[in-house]
Amino acid sequence: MEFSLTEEQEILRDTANSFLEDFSNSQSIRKAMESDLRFDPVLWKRMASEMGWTGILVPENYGGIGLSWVELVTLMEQMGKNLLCSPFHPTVCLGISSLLEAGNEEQKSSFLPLIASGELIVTLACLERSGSWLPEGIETTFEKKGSEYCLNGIKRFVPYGHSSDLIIVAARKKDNSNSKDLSLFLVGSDNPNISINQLTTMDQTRPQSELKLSNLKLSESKLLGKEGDGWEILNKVRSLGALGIAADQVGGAQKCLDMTCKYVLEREQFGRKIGSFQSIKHRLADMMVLVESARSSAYYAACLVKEGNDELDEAISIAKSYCSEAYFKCASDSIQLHGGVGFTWEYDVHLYFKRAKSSEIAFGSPQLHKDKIANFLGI
Amino acid sequence: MEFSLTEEQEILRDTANSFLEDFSNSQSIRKAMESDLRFDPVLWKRMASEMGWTGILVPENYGGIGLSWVELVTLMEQMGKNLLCSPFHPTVCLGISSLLEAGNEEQKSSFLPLIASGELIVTLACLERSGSWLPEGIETTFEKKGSEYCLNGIKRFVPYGHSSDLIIVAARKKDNSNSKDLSLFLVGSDNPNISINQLTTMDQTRPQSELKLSNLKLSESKLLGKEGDGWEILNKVRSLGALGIAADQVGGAQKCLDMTCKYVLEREQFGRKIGSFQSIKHRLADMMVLVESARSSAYYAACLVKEGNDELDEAISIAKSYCSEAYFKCASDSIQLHGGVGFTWEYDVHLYFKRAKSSEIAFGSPQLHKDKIANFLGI
Amino acid sequence: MHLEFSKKEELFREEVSSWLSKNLKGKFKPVVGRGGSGDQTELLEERVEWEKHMGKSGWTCIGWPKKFGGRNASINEQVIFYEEYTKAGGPGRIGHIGETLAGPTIISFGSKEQQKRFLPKIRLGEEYWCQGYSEPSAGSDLAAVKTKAELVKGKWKINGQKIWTSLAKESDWIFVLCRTTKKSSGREGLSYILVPMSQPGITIQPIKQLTGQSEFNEVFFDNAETQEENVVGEVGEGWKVAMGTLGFERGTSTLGQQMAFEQEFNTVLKIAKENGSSEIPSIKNQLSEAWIGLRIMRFNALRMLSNSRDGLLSKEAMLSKLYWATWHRNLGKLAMDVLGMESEIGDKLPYDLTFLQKMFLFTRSDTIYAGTNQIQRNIISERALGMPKEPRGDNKK
Amino acid sequence: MHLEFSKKEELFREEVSSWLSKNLKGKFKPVVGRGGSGDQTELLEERVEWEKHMGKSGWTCIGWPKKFGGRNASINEQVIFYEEYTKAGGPGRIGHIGETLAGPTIISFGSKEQQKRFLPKIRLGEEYWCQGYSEPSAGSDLAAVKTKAELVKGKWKINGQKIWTSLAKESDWIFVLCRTTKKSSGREGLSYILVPMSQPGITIQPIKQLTGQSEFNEVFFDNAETQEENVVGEVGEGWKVAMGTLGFERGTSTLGQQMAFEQEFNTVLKIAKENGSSEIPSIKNQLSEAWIGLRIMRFNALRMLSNSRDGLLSKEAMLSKLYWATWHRNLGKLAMDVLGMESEIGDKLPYDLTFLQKMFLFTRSDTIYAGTNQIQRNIISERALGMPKEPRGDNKK
Repeated sequence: MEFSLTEEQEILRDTANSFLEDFSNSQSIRKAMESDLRFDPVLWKRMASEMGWTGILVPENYGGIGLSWVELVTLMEQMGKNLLCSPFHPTVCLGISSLLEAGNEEQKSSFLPLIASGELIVTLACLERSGSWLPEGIETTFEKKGSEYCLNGIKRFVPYGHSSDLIIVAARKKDNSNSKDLSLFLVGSDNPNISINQLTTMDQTRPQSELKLSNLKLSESKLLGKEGDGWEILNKVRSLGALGIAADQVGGAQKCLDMTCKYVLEREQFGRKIGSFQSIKHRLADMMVLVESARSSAYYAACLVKEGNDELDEAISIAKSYCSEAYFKCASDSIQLHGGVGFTWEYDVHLYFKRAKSSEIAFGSPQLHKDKIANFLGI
Repeated sequence: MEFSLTEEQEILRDTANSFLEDFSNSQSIRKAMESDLRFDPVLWKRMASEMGWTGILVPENYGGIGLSWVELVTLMEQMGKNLLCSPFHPTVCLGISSLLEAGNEEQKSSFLPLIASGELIVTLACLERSGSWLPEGIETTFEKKGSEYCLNGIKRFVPYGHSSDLIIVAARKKDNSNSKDLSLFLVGSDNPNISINQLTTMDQTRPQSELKLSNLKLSESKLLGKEGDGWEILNKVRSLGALGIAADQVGGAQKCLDMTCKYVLEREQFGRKIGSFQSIKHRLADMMVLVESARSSAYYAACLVKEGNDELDEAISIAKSYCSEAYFKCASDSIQLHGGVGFTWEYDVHLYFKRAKSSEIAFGSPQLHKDKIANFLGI
Repeated sequence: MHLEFSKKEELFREEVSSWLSKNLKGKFKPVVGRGGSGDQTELLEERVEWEKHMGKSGWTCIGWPKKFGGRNASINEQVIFYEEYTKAGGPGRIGHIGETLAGPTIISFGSKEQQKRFLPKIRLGEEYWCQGYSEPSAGSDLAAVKTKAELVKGKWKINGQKIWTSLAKESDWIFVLCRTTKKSSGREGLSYILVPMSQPGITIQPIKQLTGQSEFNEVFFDNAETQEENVVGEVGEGWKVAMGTLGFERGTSTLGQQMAFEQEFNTVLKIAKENGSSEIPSIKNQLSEAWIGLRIMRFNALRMLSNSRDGLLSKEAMLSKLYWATWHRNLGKLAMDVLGMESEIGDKLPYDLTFLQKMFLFTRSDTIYAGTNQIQRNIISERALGMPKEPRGDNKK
Repeated sequence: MHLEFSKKEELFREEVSSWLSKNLKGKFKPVVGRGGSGDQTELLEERVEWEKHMGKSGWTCIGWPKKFGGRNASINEQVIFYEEYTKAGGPGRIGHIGETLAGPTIISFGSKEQQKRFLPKIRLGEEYWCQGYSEPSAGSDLAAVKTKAELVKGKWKINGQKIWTSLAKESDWIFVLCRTTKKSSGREGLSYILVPMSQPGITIQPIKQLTGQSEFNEVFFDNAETQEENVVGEVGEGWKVAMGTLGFERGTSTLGQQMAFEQEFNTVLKIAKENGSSEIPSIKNQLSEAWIGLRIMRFNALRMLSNSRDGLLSKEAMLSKLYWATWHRNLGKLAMDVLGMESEIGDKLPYDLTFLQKMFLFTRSDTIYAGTNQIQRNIISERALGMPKEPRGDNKK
């Protein structure tokens, strides 16, 4: 038992942080989030080729560096801290995880190397108009006609849908009453029967799209996993997706604490640094409790992924619910303690606040995860 | 619209407070709560005859002073503030209200004057082993045999059951499947077929008993209201009971704030009065918000009783849920801000804390009342 | 203690509501329900017309004494007016700073000449006002203002910067708290000066907020001028005058604000019923708590108004800002929770947000402007509960 | 970073658990699960026997260096030991103040003679210790202690009063922080002195708590005596020694404490399932949150222990007291909510409360003793986050 970063992991963390401090600073974040793609493709290439980040989970034989979720969490914490705008989460946490979980050899060898090298951006299209994370939420259908699948439906809330190359689409067998009888498909975004409509999101650092699939035809080779296994695969992948968000939340919450500490040590009112006022000090102390606890929960779950432990689902629900609330609270408090400038566009605090909000509901709200925990407790 | 006390009401309040400061001080509270009766019968007589309090709601033609719930709330606030140990709430809020609501002329004229003069202590026995406030919670049965009723069952959580003269008992018709088919009976505590067992209560200022009724026989004249009307009457009476508790809670919460203000202006640490520390000041400010809001809610509901307004049930649920949480929070904070002495037996803070806890669940927990509000909102 | 309004008051209610229903239509239809929080700078021309129409009809400044053109309306009547105004969807008042701050200040502290010069134009909707208090380094600590005014040949020359000024572009006048005694500090040496906005010495810079909109401004004074006589109260007594103004700020309009909150609450409740989220126990409970909180806000306001004597606000009034700001912020969060995944999705690209999103974001400033929650708690604990003041630091700048 | 224990550690776990299961039976059966919070002063004789038995078998003080009779157990081994001890229902340790506070202090700061005199008796369960820090006017502000010690003919004469001392009656020795330099104040002029409890100069007065029980005491010193050599560290350096002791207080035993919390949580959960309250959404949610909180308490502790180097605790360790005290207090409230109306009903008259009622009440002191939540937040913000210290007042007494 050694629940602290190894030296190599510390180096990974520090390297990531200093890279991101340079290339994901306030100015570049704002430029990226207002651009059409919503991320900087040049930076993306550097993250892939120089840093090897897109291949972090990809086994070496597929061109990656084959590290574990512990390293990934360490890295994503820094991305959250520096508010990186990029399709890293959908591509790595969702895309790679899906392929590793359910892809056949042909799929893995054709996609994983491209992802690792930064040439392929992937996303997952599971939610629809109800916004529900339950199987009933998926109304998109597929039908097998000869050796082809034909998909119809509307996907919503698809992260980076408008800038992805490959989209993993969940659909249910047409006219099948079993709500969990779902299957996953690999869909190229260049397919003429898919139309992608970028939505306005309150958090500009996490764009979302709506996708319309109209008689979209796919060959059998585009089925991911077995027919009917879709819900099981989705469950695993979305659970990992939640952990990825949790790591981002830890970093974001930490940065809110850091920014606030810095501000209250500079700002003076009543002839004193406002950081000397107890109401502010105590709130910072509470923030630190939240941040450190959030970090413990995310790291713990990451260790369990690595160790293949049964407790994993529970640990991820703990992490996602706790980190969500911790980030939201820290970001809220950060606005409050920044006073007037805290709600201006110019300061970055609101960007963190909005990311805290969008992260909170991504991959299950705190309430949904608490309900899962209650379920684990047999209540 | 004049939502503030009249001069007469202010006099009532101030007189009550100074009377109670003299006769319900720390020493007399402790003496009363550890005595067999759990209240001071001499003080009770004085409250009745000198102050006229037991007759506050009783119309003048039955020997009372016929004031309204506004005056009663004003008075009970002072009782809560001074932690009065007495069967005032069961006798006045429950007993008198039941008689006024459902008593026939004979019942009113035989009991109300005795209550007003302090000679009769009344209580209400509705809860049973499940502790549920729903009609299903009542398992005690009655059966009509000739001109007599025969009651069987076990009542629990009966306030001041062991020291009451007259007990209003709720029972359901034997073998009747309609869960709301309840009736109320007036039972003398000297009936040989009732056995009363005083329970240990965490809050010693609010004693409770368990009552066993074994083939207890009553003449028809002991039926209160019509047969089958019990649930409706109970609902009204318990709603008023909740308002009485809310008034007590306002006073208790106010006293917690007062005691704490006093203490933090005396206690010094780090060379300063601890009341000069912002973490303490801000918590006191939050307490004051709670106390004043609680007071507004209780007074508002009291006005509606007087004015016979439709909104009454909603207003009482608002008051009871808010006052419960306000008192508990203020009492908790009072312990915390008193530091070490706050959890000693010697200081009175724990007595308020325990009363806050027992009041919180009496006549519906905050959750129960919030559920009622949700119901009013149509959700 | 009674909650019922008197017959006379009920008649007044009918008069207000009937006037509003007869007048808020036709050419004024477009302004109904507009100009609230997050919509403050929209339909300005039409709303100015409405202000003038109200003024002409005697429905502005109803609480002012009759001799200044008001109706000397009682507190209850003012309550009734604001309630009916909100119920009828009366548009956000551009004139409210003049009516509730500048006007009452001039009535209490101004000279007869000032009263004659300024009050009628406020009342008739002919001149609009904004507030010049906060500065970048004088936010919570208002006594730290640095903006200077110097008397040169019968005119005040003003230099400095104010911040968080609402409706600056739309206003004709600004009242400025500034330092008229050189080398003075703290509450000494300040004066309360009225300055015309339309002049080369004044520059307005909107502040973009987290919603993407600009409801506040920075106002820069670079040798801005005003006549010597435009100081309210004695020179050097500005702190006293300004504190008087702060007192006026939390008065009877609070009940109108609460009705606006109720409309917001009803919108959230309606969505929760429609999208089924009201069946999620935690949402159901929060809706219930929000409603309880809103009702109690009303009860508090009624009690506070009944307890206020001679225009002085009661102790309870100090609680009002902390209470409503916190409640409103929670409603913003609840609105998002009710919307679930849809809470992220705005109206249109690049960054047009929905009404509820703007509310969610804007309510984050509710607990900051006009005295942060922290400052409110200081005020309550010191003034209402008698706790010692926090020691000032000595990092003099 | 990995969570699995090594083979060697797993073997150690087996050794501990097998020893406990073989020994916590027969004559020791009555002490199983006893002596916890709210039960601290029960079955003393039997628990002393158990302490001695553990000591003889080498299972006390396992973290101490081998040369002082310990096992030099690694942090992981200590974690394992405390977990297994709690799992097996090992009784509340009467010797814990000696083992975790007095002993380590004497090891770090004591003389060779003191180490020889005191450590073996602690280890073997032959002498028990209590703590003499707080005073009536030195609670949060420990540097305000007034108890005086004066050297008279080779003996310290001690006068003053200590408060909130646990297990005072059961202890043979007390370590006392007292003022040895006349007219000194604050952290200067204090010494850390070991004083035998059994002497006429010492009077113990139990403090009755809100539970009706007495787990804390006042200890009065009226010319109490101890030998000159019983000062630990230099005379006048008591503050440094005492602060060292506070550091030891939050160490590896935290995981054992957490397992005890888990047992309490399980009790509450079981009742909630039995009485159906777990189906009430708000209770269900609170149970879920309590479990999340408990698991994270464990994750934090594991991380804190892994990050602590050379016996120095990491920054995260400062959070532990605030976290667990708050969690435990919430559990107490939740237990009452789960019980509903039954939460008021105790065991028997006149005032015997149930285990859960005592927990509910006692947890109110968790956030107060050993540094209130307020003091913890000061410490965190100042030491871990670098915020300025609160200015001291000058109300010198």
